Amino acid sequence: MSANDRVSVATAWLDGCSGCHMSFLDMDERLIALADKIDIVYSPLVDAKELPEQVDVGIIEGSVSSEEDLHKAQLLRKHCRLLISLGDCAVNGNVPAMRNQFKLDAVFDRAYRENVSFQPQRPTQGVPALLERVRPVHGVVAVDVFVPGCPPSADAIWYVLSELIEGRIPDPSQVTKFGA
Amino acid sequence: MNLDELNEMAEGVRAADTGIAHEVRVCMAASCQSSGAGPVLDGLREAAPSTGCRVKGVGCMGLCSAGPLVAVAPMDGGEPVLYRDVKAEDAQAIACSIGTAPVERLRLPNDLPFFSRQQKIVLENSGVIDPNSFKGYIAVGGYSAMVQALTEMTPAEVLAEVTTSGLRGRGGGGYPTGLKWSTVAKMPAEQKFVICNADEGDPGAFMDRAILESDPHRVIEGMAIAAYAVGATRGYVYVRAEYPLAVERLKTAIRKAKRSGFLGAHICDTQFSFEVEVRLGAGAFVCGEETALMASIEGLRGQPRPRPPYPAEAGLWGHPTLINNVETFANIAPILLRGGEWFAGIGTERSKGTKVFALAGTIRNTGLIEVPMGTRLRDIIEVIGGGIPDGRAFKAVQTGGPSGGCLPAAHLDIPVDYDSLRELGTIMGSGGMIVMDETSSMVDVARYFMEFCMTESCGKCIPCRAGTQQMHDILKTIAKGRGTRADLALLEELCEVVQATSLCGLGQTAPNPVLSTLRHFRVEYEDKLAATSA
Amino acid sequence: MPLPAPQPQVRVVTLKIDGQDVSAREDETIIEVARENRVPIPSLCYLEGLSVWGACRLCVVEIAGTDRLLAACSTRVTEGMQVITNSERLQRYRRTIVELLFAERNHVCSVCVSNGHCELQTLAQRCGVDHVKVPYRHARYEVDSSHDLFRLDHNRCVLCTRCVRVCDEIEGAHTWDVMGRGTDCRVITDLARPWGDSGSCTSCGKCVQVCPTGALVRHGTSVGEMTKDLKFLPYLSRRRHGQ
Amino acid sequence: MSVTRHKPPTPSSDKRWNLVNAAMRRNGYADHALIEALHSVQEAFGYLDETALVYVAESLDLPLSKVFGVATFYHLFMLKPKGRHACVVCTGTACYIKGAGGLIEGIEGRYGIQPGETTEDNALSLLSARCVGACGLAPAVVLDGDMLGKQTSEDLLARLGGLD
Repeated sequence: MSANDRVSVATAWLDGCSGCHMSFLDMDERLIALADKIDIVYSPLVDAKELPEQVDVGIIEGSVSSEEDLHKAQLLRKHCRLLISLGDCAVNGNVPAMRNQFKLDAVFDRAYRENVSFQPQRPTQGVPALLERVRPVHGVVAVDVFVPGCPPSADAIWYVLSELIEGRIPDPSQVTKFGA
Repeated sequence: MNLDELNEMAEGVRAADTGIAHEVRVCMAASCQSSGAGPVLDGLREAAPSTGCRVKGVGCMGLCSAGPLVAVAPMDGGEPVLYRDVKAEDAQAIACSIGTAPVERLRLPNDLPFFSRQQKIVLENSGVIDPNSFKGYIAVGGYSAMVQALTEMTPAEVLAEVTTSGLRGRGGGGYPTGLKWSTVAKMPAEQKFVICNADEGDPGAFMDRAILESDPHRVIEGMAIAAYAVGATRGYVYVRAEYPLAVERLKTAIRKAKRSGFLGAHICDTQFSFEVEVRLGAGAFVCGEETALMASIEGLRGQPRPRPPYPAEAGLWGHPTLINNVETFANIAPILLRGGEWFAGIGTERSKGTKVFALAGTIRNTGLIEVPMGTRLRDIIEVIGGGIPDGRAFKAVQTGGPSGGCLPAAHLDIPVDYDSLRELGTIMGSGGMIVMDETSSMVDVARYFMEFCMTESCGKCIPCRAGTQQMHDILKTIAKGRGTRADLALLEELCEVVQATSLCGLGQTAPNPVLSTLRHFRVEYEDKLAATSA
Repeated sequence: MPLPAPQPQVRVVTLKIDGQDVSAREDETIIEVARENRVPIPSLCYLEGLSVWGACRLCVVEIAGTDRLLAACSTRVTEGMQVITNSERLQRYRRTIVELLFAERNHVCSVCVSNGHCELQTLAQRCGVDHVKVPYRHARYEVDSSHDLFRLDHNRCVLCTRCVRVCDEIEGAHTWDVMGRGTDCRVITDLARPWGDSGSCTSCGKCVQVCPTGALVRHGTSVGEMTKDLKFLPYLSRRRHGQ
Repeated sequence: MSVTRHKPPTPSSDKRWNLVNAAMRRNGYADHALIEALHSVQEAFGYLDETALVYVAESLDLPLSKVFGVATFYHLFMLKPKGRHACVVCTGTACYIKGAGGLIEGIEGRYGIQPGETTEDNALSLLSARCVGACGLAPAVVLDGDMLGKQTSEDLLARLGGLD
């Protein structure tokens, strides 16, 4: 792949702890090498806030828990040729999905009333509405590559990106697993 | 006791009946009982002439939808007069008609195709003899096959006769009975068991129940002959607890047979001993699977275990065990009496004899029928069953219960035998036949059976336990019109995995209702999907 | 001339596993022979030293001459048998079975004390399960912390019944069993009362050691800290069965 | 070495235990007679409570968990007492095709109970059965032991409403 033919990458952070993005940063000096090969065109890690019309690779961290998550997942799917679920929240719902065992109302009550001593109230304004059930990304849009792990190690992410840069579809099951 | 002595005994029973010109038979099987046959029997007993006539309760006459059924039969062998929908207040009229003109308003024509198109072997005594009467069974030649086997045949000769008959297991699998018997016979073991599988669980099937309620000695006789042939000394009948009447009649029959020396130690003064016990199920469909059934007799959770080893090799408590179903055992006595060749002359090349079916659903005549193997499906449904009521159109017939499938009108002309049904994606099963008209949704039928399998899954193996639940969820979603193409694809994939990897027959066949409706009625699934995307 | 040695009771047979010629005693099962010959066959309920259960269906293999798939744990080898352990079809089926397990209960690996030491987790990775296609059910299951030493988390139970078998066959207590049917199945102690109240439990901890997941664990362990040791099992099994 | 096995004392002077004891004795207190023993308890008492399960387990020398596992595997065994009236709706195929689902929904709607549940006032238990074998009378209901054929939701609810 030539230098002027760099891979454009968009990343999004849905319902997750941002640990997967941190793990991305944990690639340390390899980030420098990577910077020669990819352009991050949209991400919580960079300033650009507009998703370009056509992106090569979309990477999603986090599960789909709110209307906004759903919108972002659909947006990335629409504009990215290849979509990656990065980390357990995106791949299997992980900790955010543990609330699915309860009714949404009960979850709200627990978080905003029962455990709150000062002005207990449910937030309604300025925050995206929660979905009744948390779903993994592939529960709402088609996903091409799954990178499980909580978080996937920097090595695993490096492997996945390196393979993509080389034009190959990676098989991350050799380098990461659920919970890893 | 030898055959001559038994014949003498039967002759004696019949001789006691001289002077009785007519017999009034009231069906006292479960279905007629629930439509009020009990008071009818009482009424007739009261109203009937005190001489020359006998009123008795009998087993299933077949046409359940017209019950309570009553037959007035001349004892000289003439045609009986059949009455339908009899009420207690009709007793007087029927009683007065005996020997004179029949009561036309209640009469069922004798040439009704429902009756004339049947051929009865298994059910030949059904609706004729009093199931609670040991003598009644003896009078129609009962136990002569057993006595003949014990006194005049070697076990090998019995096996040969059963093998020649070409009889295949009537419980659903269609495994050759002779082969099964000889496998058990060949096992070198001190202790062997014979089990009668009467855990009839297919929803919509009641053949075994009717046989046990109508002619229980016939089943016991078949078991005893089997025990003699394979070298077993103990037997169990595993019956559903949901069939209290069948259990009661079976227990009565066992007690009476034992008291008369036809069961127990040294049967009919021969070296052969055979004890039979009844064991009750407790509401678990999976116990129809033979290894689960054995676990249940052993007092365990009815969970199947991997086969091999097959029960013939290591069955009940590890001993070689022969398991056959009620109808299979009920075929044995006639095979021995009339010969394997005779039996093999009935039916088709690979499916011999007759088959009992329970006709139900949206069909005019519901009830129990027995037809030769190879009878056209159309004849069963349109001629014997009388077609669909209320001017609606036939849509499908479901055979084989939760392990079977649905056939559309296009296949009504197939002969009903093991192989033809299998080729079309369904199975003979134990004999339940549910007819559906145009108002039935095939997706919903598939969902119904999947729900059945899900609740009846024993939970031991993962594909069946979790797979049936997932498939049921998907079917529910599709039935509600919320399914996607991806859901349908996942459903088909799960069908394949559950079918291929499940531990026992329940799981392996659980996808069949889905697969067969997908095969013959795919458009109904597609339509449901289309509704969502629109 | 010495007399020929008496014919041994058990014969030796030869067979092919994935094209490899192997020999075996005829009373061995396919999975035993495969593992002796370093052919890995995935399994979950099978555990050397316990009776065969045959329920997880992960060890199903193809055998030439039969359409049916057979469980390697419960099928004895025969002369000339040709076994395929890892066809594309088998791999696909195994992935689906593992997915069904993950979807059935709440196996949240990231917050499990057995993370990194879990057979289900490893199995998912080996079978190439990088995500679960079937919808997660997210049903609620109890956690029983009533025992002084151990904890039972039904969320992570795969119903392999290793605990039931080790307790019955090795410890001899039969504290554990399975209640209910189908998806309602649940491992129980005694009359399904809290484990800590059990009158039959000897607190030996064998159930915890054989549990393949984080369903049975020691108290006081944090994420990833629970390791299990199965070394005792073959030894005790031989003692128990007088070998 | 042998450890003596003691037969446990009968839980109470209730005569119904005689039936249970008889069932177990008939089978020589063999462990494989567990299901027979549980049937006898249910027949005598209507359901299986903890006392009965423990008594049967001790009498047959079986582990408690095994007895509980068997009692909960088979759907006919009830671990809770039934209501004063029991309405069993047949959900066999023939009954299903002819509207058994509607009968259940009707009862659910009126009484707020699902199959397997009993109303809070203990008046009515709703049960479902897999084919009671009265396919000719579909949809069929067994109310307090009496078979009712060709039911409609209205008929059934009216009849249930008339119960005490």
